[in-house]
Amino acid sequence: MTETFDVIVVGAGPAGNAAAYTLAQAGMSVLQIERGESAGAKNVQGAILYSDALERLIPDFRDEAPLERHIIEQRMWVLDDESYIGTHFRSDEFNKPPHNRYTIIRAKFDKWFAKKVREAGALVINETTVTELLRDGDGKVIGVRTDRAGGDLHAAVVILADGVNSTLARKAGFRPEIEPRHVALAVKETHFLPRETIESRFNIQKGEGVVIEMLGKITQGMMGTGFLYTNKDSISIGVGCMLSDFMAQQTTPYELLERMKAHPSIRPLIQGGEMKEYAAHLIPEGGYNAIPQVYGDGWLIAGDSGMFVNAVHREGSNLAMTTGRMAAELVIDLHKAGRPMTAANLAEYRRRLDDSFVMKDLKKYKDLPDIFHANNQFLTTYPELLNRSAYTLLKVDGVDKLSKEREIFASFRDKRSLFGLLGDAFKLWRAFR
Amino acid sequence: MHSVVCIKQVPDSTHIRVHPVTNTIMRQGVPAIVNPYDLFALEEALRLKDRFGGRVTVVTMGPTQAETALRKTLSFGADEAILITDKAFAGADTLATSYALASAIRRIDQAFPVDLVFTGKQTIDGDTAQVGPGIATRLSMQLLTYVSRIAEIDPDRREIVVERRAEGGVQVLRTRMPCLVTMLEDSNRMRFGSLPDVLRAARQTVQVWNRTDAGVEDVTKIGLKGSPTIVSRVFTPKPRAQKAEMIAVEGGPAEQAAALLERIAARLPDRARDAQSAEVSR
Amino acid sequence: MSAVKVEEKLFQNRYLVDAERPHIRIRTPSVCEKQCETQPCVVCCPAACYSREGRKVSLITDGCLECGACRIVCDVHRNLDWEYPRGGYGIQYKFG
Amino acid sequence: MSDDAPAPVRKKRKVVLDERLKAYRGVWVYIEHERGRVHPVSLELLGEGRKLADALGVELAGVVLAGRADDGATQRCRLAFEYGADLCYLMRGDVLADYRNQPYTRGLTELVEAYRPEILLLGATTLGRDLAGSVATTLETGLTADCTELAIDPEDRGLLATRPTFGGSLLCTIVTLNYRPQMATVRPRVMPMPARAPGREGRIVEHDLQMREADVVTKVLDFIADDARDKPQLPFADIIVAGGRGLGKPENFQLVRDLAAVLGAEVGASRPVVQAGWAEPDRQVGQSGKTVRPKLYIAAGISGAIQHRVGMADADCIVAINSDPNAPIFDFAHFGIVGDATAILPALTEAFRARLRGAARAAEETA
Repeated sequence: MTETFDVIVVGAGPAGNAAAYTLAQAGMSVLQIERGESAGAKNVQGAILYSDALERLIPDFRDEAPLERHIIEQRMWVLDDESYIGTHFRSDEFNKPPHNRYTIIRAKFDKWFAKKVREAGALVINETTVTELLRDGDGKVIGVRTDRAGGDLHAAVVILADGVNSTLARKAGFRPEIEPRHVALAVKETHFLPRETIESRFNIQKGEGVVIEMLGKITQGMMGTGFLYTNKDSISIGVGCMLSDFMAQQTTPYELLERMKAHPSIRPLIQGGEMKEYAAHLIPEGGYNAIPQVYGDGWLIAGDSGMFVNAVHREGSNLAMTTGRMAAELVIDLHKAGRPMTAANLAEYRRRLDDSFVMKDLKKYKDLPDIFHANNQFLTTYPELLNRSAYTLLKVDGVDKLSKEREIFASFRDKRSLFGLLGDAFKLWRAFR
Repeated sequence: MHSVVCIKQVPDSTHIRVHPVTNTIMRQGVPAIVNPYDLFALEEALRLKDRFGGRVTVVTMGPTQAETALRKTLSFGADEAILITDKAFAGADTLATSYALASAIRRIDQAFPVDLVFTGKQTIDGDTAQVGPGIATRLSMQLLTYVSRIAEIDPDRREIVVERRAEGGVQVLRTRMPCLVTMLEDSNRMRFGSLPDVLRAARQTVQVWNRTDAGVEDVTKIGLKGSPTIVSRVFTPKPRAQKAEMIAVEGGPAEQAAALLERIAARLPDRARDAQSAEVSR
Repeated sequence: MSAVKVEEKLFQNRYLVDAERPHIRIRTPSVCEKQCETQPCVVCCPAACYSREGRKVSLITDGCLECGACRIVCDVHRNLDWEYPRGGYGIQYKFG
Repeated sequence: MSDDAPAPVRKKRKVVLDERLKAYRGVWVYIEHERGRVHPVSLELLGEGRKLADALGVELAGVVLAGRADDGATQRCRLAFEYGADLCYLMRGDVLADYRNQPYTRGLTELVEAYRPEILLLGATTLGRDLAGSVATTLETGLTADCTELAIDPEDRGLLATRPTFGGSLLCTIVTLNYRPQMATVRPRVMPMPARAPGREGRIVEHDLQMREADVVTKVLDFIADDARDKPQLPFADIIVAGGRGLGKPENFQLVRDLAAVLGAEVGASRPVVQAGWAEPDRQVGQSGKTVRPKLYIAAGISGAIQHRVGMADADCIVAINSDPNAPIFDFAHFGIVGDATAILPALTEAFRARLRGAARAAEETA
């Protein structure tokens, strides 16, 4: 048996769902293939949902999507072993609808999104792993083969939204194996607590949420960050570091998470919670320079599979939705124009991406991953210094403030040369500019 | 060969946890699945279809969400799926459930005569193992519970030979079809459905029957009204907190073994009990 | 190896194990044992699927979280056959 | 779906019985026998039934169904008396020689309709559940399966049947409304074995089942006793000896098999051992293997990781042998030995062998 569709979308994450939804809305015959028991069963994210990308697809998503809490407070913590120093930004502005950011639980959210895709008219099958791309004699992708017996599936174009491991493009030779320095490995736990406990612990009302992003010694010198997000009646807590850094040391990811959870500033926040899931996932953080070929004869890549993640702003799912939508829009345009899905025609995808915020943002921070990589003092020495400084400054011990400032400055200078400090500041400034 | 397989969508009870501190039940994220025991029943029915042709109809009574479970059975290769759902069924115990399912099976039988009705040996949420026997009784079918193997089947003579798990051994039984079989776990392994079946499952409509469609004649026999039993109290068990009694005696392994054996013998005076009941058999 | 019981963490997860069909295999065990000095899979795997006895690396995929880290860190010897599990099997995240 | 409510709990309402149902009196225990041998659960039920009958101030009856040529039937009645029954209903019939659902359902239903007990208890065995489900449906009365606790509500004389649900994570108490008899099946080995009162007497009420073999559709072709099969029957085993990675090497797994052979036990294994090929996959106990509930579970060199624990924690008696004193298995085992399993297993095998030999000799002498 061979069935033919206009488009096959591989994967039911944000990229695949956005693509399949857009295509089905336009009336194209779409088959979406997901390997999990249901959409979301294989997907892991913090997770923060940025409204804009979804809003463009489903303007009234707020009325029905399973959202946990809208975020009213963002904390940035820099931690050493005993303490943290950081900023908290909280504003009632964030309480005014429509809200801009939400915490979500991906298994629930993706299931809802997939339902929307089905309702839009796509044929969605779960529990089916696509094992390879089918290609004709000229190398053009003409469909997919799955792990289920009884036939192949053909389509004019295949959208690969198969996630960070990008298995299909790799196997087809469209891209090389991912480098350890281009992905972060994140582990995460979901801790359940009564809703009221979360709200009193984080000083929030019903529906309001807090996000904590963490840097510093929690990653033990590896380049990475920790996070803690409040959901309705649970807390997501996790830590991620570059895989290349994990390789170069001896701490396992779960030990790292365990130590982070034991930090005196973090432990009280999750105390009494019941851990109900432990997850791990790779995050493509190679940035602009790591983006592979994203189109070819009969195929397009969207989402994590194309390494579309802005690590600096911690944006992934909205880039996934945006690239998924843009891939679909191009396919719709070509289809309407009666033009074939050749590499030459699909090249327009890359051009449109380049003109969009997706590539512009990624390009802006293109050197940042390497800077952090070559300078791990950002993650070890500085956090310690910052915290020490705050401690010195705040401690009431009869030392005058001017002397304290001098002591703080001296300690910075001792740890890294003055020249090094200036250099670091310059590098960071350039990268964020 | 037309088999009807009764299934139930259940919460995956292996993921229900009791909070160690508050001792309350935690149900967040507990997935709804096809009762695992029912899959052995479904696979057996599919095998009969592979051998003799015919069809497999899956039926469940439950809320509208149970459609997911039914769709899954289609992806394994079931031909048709029927969801019996009606507010009037709410609060049903096993007796009322068997009445509703038996009524629906009669309806199914009118369209395509039924040769075999299959159920799992029990569900993992209720664990009662009563609905199967109940359906068989209501349909006046022969009942074959805890079947580990269908040894022979003769569609022409309408006979079936099965191995049935009994206490201390296996009964080999022969009976006439139509009959009701409850399948024992591990009696087979569910297949990996084919691509055409998976595609069909995604497209096919699950039939939804209300109580009239299901042929329920006597509304006093369904739902709460038709249920002789009610749950009067739900509570969590006391967690067992004791640790092992450590056997630490002077000497080597022989002494330790001897001390251990005494403890076991004191705790399990079963030898004596077995001897008593064995005595009767002589 | 560590005080953290990753097994207790994995126990909270939902898996549908495809019995006797591991989706990752070590191609040539002797390469891990004799040629791979760092054996990064043992440290990096977030589910402790890889364990070391002496210099031998053994792999049990039941607890696999399907992240792909092991395949990527095996960048010198490329000694893994890494596939996703069959459809519907493996980790099924309840929250994700 | 995932967040549906737990089983609806209704406020206990007072059960008002019809006049007709008030005539139902007495507690019955079905005396289960398979091939002549009384199942211990029936004796346990007599102990429990006695308490219920005393609380109600009624008689406790045993129910024995037997073939006409079954000489052991009256002996079974006598055993029931010695375990607390005041009387026994002994039903004989041509079609009752072997257990079959149809004639047994007919027989038990007839007895209930003739003598009207208020409570009918059966063991939650494969036979008991098969029979109870059919009888309850025929009588259209309430049946609570798999109970772990029984009591009488002093207010309305109703049976309070408590049973685990959701895989044991919850318990619920179930009552039967305006229906009689109140039926329940009870798990084996949950209730204590009552003391036997040798020579205790009772009366036997004989009853005849008028059913011919030609009326019975299902025929028993054979019975294959478990002893005659070599397939592992872990879920049904009374004793399991299981080995884990702590045994060190595959050859040492033989020590587990040796002890199992002496005890007539099944051999179990932990996941790592099965993965390593020391034991067959169908011997694996735990999350991705079998769930077992034996009387005695001997775990040698098994750390007791949670995956294993969920498969065997319900065993009546768990014995752990492990060299690591901090092994989690000691947290939930009943008896533990810190030591080398490869040394202790052979010693234990020897000790059991000697003891069983002694017991056999003693039995011969009395015979």
